[in-house]
Amino acid sequence: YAQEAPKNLRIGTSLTQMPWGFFDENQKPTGVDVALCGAIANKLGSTAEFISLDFKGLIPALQADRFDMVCAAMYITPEREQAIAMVPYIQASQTVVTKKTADIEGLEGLCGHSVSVLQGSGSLKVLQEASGKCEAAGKPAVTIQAFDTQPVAIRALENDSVEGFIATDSLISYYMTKNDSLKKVATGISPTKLGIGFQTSNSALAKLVTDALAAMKTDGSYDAVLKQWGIESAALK
Amino acid sequence: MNVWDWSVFFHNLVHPTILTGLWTTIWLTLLTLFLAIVLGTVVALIGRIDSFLTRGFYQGYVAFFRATPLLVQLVFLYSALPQMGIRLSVVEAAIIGLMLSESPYVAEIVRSSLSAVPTAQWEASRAIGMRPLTIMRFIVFPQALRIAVPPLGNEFVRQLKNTSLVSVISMTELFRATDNLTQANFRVLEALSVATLYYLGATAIWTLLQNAFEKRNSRWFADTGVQKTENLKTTAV
Amino acid sequence: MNVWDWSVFFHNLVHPTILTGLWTTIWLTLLTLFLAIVLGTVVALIGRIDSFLTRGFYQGYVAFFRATPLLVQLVFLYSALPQMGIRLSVVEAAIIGLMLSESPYVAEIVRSSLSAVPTAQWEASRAIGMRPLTIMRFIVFPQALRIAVPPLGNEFVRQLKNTSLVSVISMTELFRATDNLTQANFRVLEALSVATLYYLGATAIWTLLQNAFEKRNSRWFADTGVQKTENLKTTAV
Amino acid sequence: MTMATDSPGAFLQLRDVVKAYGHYVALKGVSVSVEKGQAIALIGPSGSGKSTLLRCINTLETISSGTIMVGDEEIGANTTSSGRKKLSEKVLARQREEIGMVFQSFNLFPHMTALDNVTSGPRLVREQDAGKARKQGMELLARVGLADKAENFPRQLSGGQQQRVAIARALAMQPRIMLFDEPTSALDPETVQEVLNVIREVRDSGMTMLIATHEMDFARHASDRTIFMEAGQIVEQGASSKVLFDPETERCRQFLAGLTGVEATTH
Amino acid sequence: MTMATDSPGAFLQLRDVVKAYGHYVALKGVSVSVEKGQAIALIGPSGSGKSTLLRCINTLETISSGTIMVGDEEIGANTTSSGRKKLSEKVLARQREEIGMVFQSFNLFPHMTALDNVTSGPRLVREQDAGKARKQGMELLARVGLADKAENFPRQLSGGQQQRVAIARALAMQPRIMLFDEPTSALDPETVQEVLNVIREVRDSGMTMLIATHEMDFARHASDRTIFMEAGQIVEQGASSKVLFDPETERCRQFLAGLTGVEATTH
Ligand SMILES: Nc1ncnc2c1ncn2[C@@H]1O[C@H](COP(=O)(O)OP(=O)(O)OP(=O)(O)O)[C@@H](O)[C@H]1O
Ligand SMILES: Nc1ncnc2c1ncn2[C@@H]1O[C@H](COP(=O)(O)OP(=O)(O)OP(=O)(O)O)[C@@H](O)[C@H]1O
Ligand SMILES: [Mg+2]
Ligand SMILES: [Mg+2]
Repeated sequence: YAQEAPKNLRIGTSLTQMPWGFFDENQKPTGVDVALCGAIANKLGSTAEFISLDFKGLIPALQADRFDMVCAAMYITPEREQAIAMVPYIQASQTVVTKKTADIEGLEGLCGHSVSVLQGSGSLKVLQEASGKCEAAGKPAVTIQAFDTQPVAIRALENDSVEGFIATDSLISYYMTKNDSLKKVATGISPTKLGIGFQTSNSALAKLVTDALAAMKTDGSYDAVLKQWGIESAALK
Repeated sequence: MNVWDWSVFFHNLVHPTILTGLWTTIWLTLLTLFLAIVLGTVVALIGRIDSFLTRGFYQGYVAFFRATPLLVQLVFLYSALPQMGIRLSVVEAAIIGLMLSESPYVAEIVRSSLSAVPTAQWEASRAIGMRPLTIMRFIVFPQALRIAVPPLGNEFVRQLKNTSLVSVISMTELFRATDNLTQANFRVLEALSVATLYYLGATAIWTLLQNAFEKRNSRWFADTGVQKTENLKTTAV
Repeated sequence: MNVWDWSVFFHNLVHPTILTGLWTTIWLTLLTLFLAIVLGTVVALIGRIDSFLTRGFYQGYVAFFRATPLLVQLVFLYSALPQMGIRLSVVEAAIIGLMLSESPYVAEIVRSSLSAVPTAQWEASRAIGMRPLTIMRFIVFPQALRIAVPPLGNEFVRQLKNTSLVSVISMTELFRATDNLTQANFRVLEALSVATLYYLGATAIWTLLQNAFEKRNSRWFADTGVQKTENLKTTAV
Repeated sequence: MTMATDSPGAFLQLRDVVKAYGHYVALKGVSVSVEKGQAIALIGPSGSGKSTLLRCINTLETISSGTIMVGDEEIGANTTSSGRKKLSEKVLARQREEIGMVFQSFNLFPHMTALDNVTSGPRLVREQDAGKARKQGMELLARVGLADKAENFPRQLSGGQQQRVAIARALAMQPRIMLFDEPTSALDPETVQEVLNVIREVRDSGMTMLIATHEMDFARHASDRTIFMEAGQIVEQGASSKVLFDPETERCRQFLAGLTGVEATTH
Repeated sequence: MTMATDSPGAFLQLRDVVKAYGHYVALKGVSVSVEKGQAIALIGPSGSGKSTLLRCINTLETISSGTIMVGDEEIGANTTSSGRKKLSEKVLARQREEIGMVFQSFNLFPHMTALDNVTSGPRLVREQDAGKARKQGMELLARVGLADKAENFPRQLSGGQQQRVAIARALAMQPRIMLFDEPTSALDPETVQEVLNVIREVRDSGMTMLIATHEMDFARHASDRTIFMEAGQIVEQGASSKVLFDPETERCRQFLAGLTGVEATTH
């Protein structure tokens, strides 16, 4: 009956986003989503089956019942909540980095400068708002360059094709462990909830996952996963 | 959520972002296809010269630029060249990349259609004393064009869609514009159908031009297939 | 971070994920190109029948399937069809999508190369009493093939690369496999160069086959260009 | 003048055949009847419609009105009280098998050797086995003097050689009627004679033939009847000896004068 | 037998011209010399190399050895003490302008009307202005009897009409030498005469001409000298009256017998 999770829990994700979900050096699916949603599946007594596809294909495929839930660092937005049911499981905020040599400070400091960002991301919205504020204050707008993939966007900063780069905290933390020419100039910007998505008709599973998350928070396994990825700040209280 | 939502569709259809993207797609396609046709034709002509060197150049050129994904060419032009001291703007990189990546396809089409013109036409022209370039321009090209236009129509449609890849270097055109809209509401099919509709419009215009061209040619060329063309209009008395 | 790192390149070159992706790319390309050639040829033959209906069908078919982006066709087959009760497997959806989206391009190439065969060949064959299908198969096709092969080579390379889009419905092939590698190490150029190298290998093999085919044809067809072909081998006494 | 010679025993019979290209009428109501085994020469100035007439008989052109009968069978269309209906390509193909045609411009298949050209009919239409077709093809090539060019492709043959292959190709189908559109126009006199000998042999075996020709010698000696056409109409027809030596019409006399005129007007 | 007639005043002079296609030698050392204003008939069986010879003179084929001179200029190549060097396409084109050629198979430009075909040389090579080229083109079309077909495309013309357009096209360049490869083989006798009259006019204006032909009448009456070829070699040459009526070689006699043989061997 409906109160039980499926034996084989099909989880849709997009393994193209550091550090949420990606293939590690050994080409094993890994990342925060894989760890966290894998743990949830365990809690529900199911085996997790991750199905990776391009981000834009996720919601249509969920609606077509190609999987039971979507776990792909997806922002909770009113538009999405109309299409699918979402259960918040983590929160993300944005960080801006520049070259160490640059003298930009804070989000307001970006006015009149060029910044690269991932196309269609939450960071892009933040940047667009910041640019709007610049203009409202009579300052020059931010020159936004939105790229298809994070590596190219970062490369633009390294090449000095742009002066700044904005992405989620977690990505930047991960990247800065590999590269020391950058510095953070603004952090904790615009914290937003990320949610696990379900088919609107499948509120039973949504309920089960909500309960499982609550249980994991109390028994400490939730924090353990975040700690493992160095993003304790992303914990959702 | 339904399979299809008309209001979303119409909302997207006239969205300013989409119209701006459409305009970018159109001028970028026409400009780069034109450049690719010029470049591809020159390459094809070089390939026809009967020498080891020119044939080697031709085959190398075609193999290399066909095999290299446009994405790679764009990333190279935009992200790798600056490290070698050549800094192209986004638009420059997009135009050069789209032109280069399309040129080998055009070259193969031109080569094939030139070889469809009978040898006897060359001989008759030479016998009159025409120089090779005159023969090409007035005798061989007009006859080859009849064969080349349908596959060039393929290339037009391809180029129309290929422009979408320039988003990897932060240019926004029709496809990316519609894609951005899907990020907000995840109506993939509706949004992309809008792009499809505009593509359809552009190809329809091309088809009309092509039909007019073929009609003109039918004055001098009767293509007899399974059915015969009857009642040909003639200027005979 | 350097422009280029050879060790990353070689590491990727023989990575098992890449080799598996390569294999997927190859069989998917060959199978779907073959199917598209069959389907496209049938469509082209229908288009040659001299009737309002068949010509309308042809033009509609070509316009529609050329204009619809492969991405849309794939999402439709994978995610919209189930909501209408038709559930295709991922591989089925990929094969059908790649076949359908390629077929109109093949149709245009076939149509154009058939029209390159002189009308007199039809008449001579008919005068002997050959039926239309016999004429097509033994007289017209062999002559048209000479014209069609170079643009079909274009399609082969295209299809090789187009398979990368199946990642939107969760299939992993060569290009997606290389892209996955970039997530962990941000090395876009190295990873994509590996894909390019394999594409180059595949197109080189095609080119060799094509050259052999053209050499065979040169027995009966001399393409006189700017330079004359001298010292033709003959079987004359 | 022209008369609709509607003989009931005719093997090939054309009645009021009209062929229009758009506004241009190339055949303006032609009636011909040919008996089995007869050889007919078609003569007339350039553009008079000789080729068009032959193409209509072979149903390569759909006629605008009139009927064409071979034996008891209507060719190209089915005329009933309710009107004319074009036949299907399949039926047309069967009808054409019986009617051989040799073109003014050869029209060999460029991608096949001379031998493959000759055997293409037996192999691809009659589905004869390869060995037999080959043997018969070699015989035919020998008959037209080209046994040593069997493996040459058309582009490696001279014009005259190509035309001889084309004749062999038509003969290979052993048709009931042969149509020749200036079969010897590209041949040298010596070869003309070889080919004419072949054509005569074929005729002696009972073949019915129509030959558009500019070779008056040939018309004179190898045809039973001659038809003189002009501007899409038959101006005069009758026994070759009569039409060629003692034509009734002034126009035909004038045309024939042109032939000997080459000699007459020179120094 | 063949003799290298190396007259110093010759306008067109071939010395030991050899042309091989791979292993097949189509011309085996041909020497010919033609004086200004002379008309030469080339006769010989099919495959004897007549077309090949004309194509070599027009540099459509690169000869394997030997030299071809027009006036003082070597054609096709530059022979010095250090060897033969092929000329550039640009120089060849200029040389070809002076040498008109009419092909056995017409080779009209299919995408141009009859008039555009005729004016293509003056317009595209001589860069004559359109109006003048058009006027001259119409005159030439009228001369070959096709003024009313000026706007027809080649596919709308009969074989004979196409060949006449091809002749007009070659004449439009006002060349110094005209090469005809069986110019009348596809024409009816009446038109043949018209065309022959045109060719004679041209000749009377001092044109040097070589004509490969199967029309013995024409060879007899329109040429000064006749060359009889066989298997890539000149077997006999001399005044047309001599070669055609009283040949020295047995082979030529035999060939010519074939011509009248059509009449001789028939019932
Ligand atoms: N497809 C066509 N469209 C228009 N007119 C045509 C077409 N085919 C032939 N004609 C015209 O029909 C007339 C008869 O042509 P046909 O080829 O039958 O002449 P012919 O007697 O064979 O001449 P020739 O001796 O020169 O071969 C010509 O005036 C020609 O221009
Ligand atoms: N491209 C080629 N390759 C091989 N052999 C060739 C080629 N062109 C011509 N030949 C051969 O050269 C010989 C001479 O041919 P050519 O066309 O000059 O003969 P011709 O005297 O003009 O004959 P015809 O009277 O039939 O036109 C023929 O045997 C022909 O087969
Ligand atoms: Mg004719
Ligand atoms: Mg010849």
